[in-house]
Amino acid sequence: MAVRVQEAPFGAGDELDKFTAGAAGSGAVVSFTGVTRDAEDGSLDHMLIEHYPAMTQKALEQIEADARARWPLDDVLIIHRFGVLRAQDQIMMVATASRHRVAAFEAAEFLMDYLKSRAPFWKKEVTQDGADWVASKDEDEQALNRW
Amino acid sequence: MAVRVQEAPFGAGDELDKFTAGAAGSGAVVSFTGVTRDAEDGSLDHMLIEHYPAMTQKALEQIEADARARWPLDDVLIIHRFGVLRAQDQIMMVATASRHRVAAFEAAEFLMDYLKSRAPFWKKEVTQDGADWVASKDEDEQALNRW
Amino acid sequence: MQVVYFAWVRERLGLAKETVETTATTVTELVAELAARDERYAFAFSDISALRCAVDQELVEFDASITGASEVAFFPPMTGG
Amino acid sequence: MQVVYFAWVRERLGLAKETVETTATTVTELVAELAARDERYAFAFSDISALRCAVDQELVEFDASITGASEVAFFPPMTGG
Repeated sequence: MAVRVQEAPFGAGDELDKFTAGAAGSGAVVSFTGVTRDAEDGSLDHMLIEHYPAMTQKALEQIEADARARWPLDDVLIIHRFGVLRAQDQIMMVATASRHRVAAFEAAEFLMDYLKSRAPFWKKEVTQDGADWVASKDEDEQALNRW
Repeated sequence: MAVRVQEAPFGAGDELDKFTAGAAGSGAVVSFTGVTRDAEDGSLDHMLIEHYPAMTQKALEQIEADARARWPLDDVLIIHRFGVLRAQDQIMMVATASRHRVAAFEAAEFLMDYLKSRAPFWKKEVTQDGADWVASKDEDEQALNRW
Repeated sequence: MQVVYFAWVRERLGLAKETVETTATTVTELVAELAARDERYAFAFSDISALRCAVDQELVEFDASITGASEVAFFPPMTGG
Repeated sequence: MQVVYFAWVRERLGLAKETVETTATTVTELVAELAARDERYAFAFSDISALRCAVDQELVEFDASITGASEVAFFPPMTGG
């Protein structure tokens, strides 16, 4: 069990290996890694991620607890960065371990859906032309309805 | 694009990092790692994975092509080992990269479902008490119906 | 009561947090009070459907009570992940 | 025609592959021929629902044609992943 909110980079591969080694007996490990995308026209200077420090850890732990209540998970990992990110930087990752592959997959999707719309992070894209807050997507809000 | 069938171990973390670095612009990377589980009573000596060499690569490439036809994927990785595996050894992994997290997740689940029941691998559990071929599960066959 | 603002709400107000004395008992009442202050506040709170709020770091609807709360937060829909 | 066997089919027959001369035109006809050979074959092919087959490395149903095929494979349901 680990929820980490940090400004520093992390290495998804190393994290996955440590997570898998720690989940002995699980059989199935699913990971999701979110990577900063450049703007369509390649103009992204950086992405700025703001968060609500007093709430973030608590919100992520609640999302993890909700996932554990629904699926038989041996372990869960959530890492989310804030601050300045460049194109190709890894923003966040989740990992789930279970005896059952379907549980590991579903729980990872659930974590991602809730993390997208219920964890207090806001992204701002900064290009040479200016800065814009990334708009939330209706489809992200609707994605919660499947759970 | 890569399908690898091999006896040698692989490192899921390294593979994930290389895959993510190669999928610039994807935004969403999903991985699944399958790990050898011990027997319920801890008696597993080893797992023996047999395959059908003339067919395996072809079958996996077909499964990959089917996934690419259904989802907008920037890249796909499938690694599957054969031969002798011990408890905690990594048997196989798949990874998918897409601009869309739902596509990356669904494609990875699709690959796993087909790999379970349509790729020519057979597992035999060897314990002190003897050796048994792992029986296929009805639920694995039924899992194909959702696609 | 501490009131905190994030993302473009913070930018529109030019303010990350402030202490507010209020007799409001719900978030909606607090919003009405704040929006009535001046043009900046009126603009920031002009479209409630574009806002989300948390009371004591817990996401809530706008009709939620703030009686006894220590901190109320206003921000746009979240875009993590 | 080459006929290849895997997993417990191979073990029951004590044989990984063999060359078969046949006039069978479908997998089902080939199975009938093989099962008629002796007890070992009869046992290995006693429950077709527990078997899968491939013709020239392509999974097929048992009513598939084997005319012109180079290799037919018999094995239990697959358990990869």
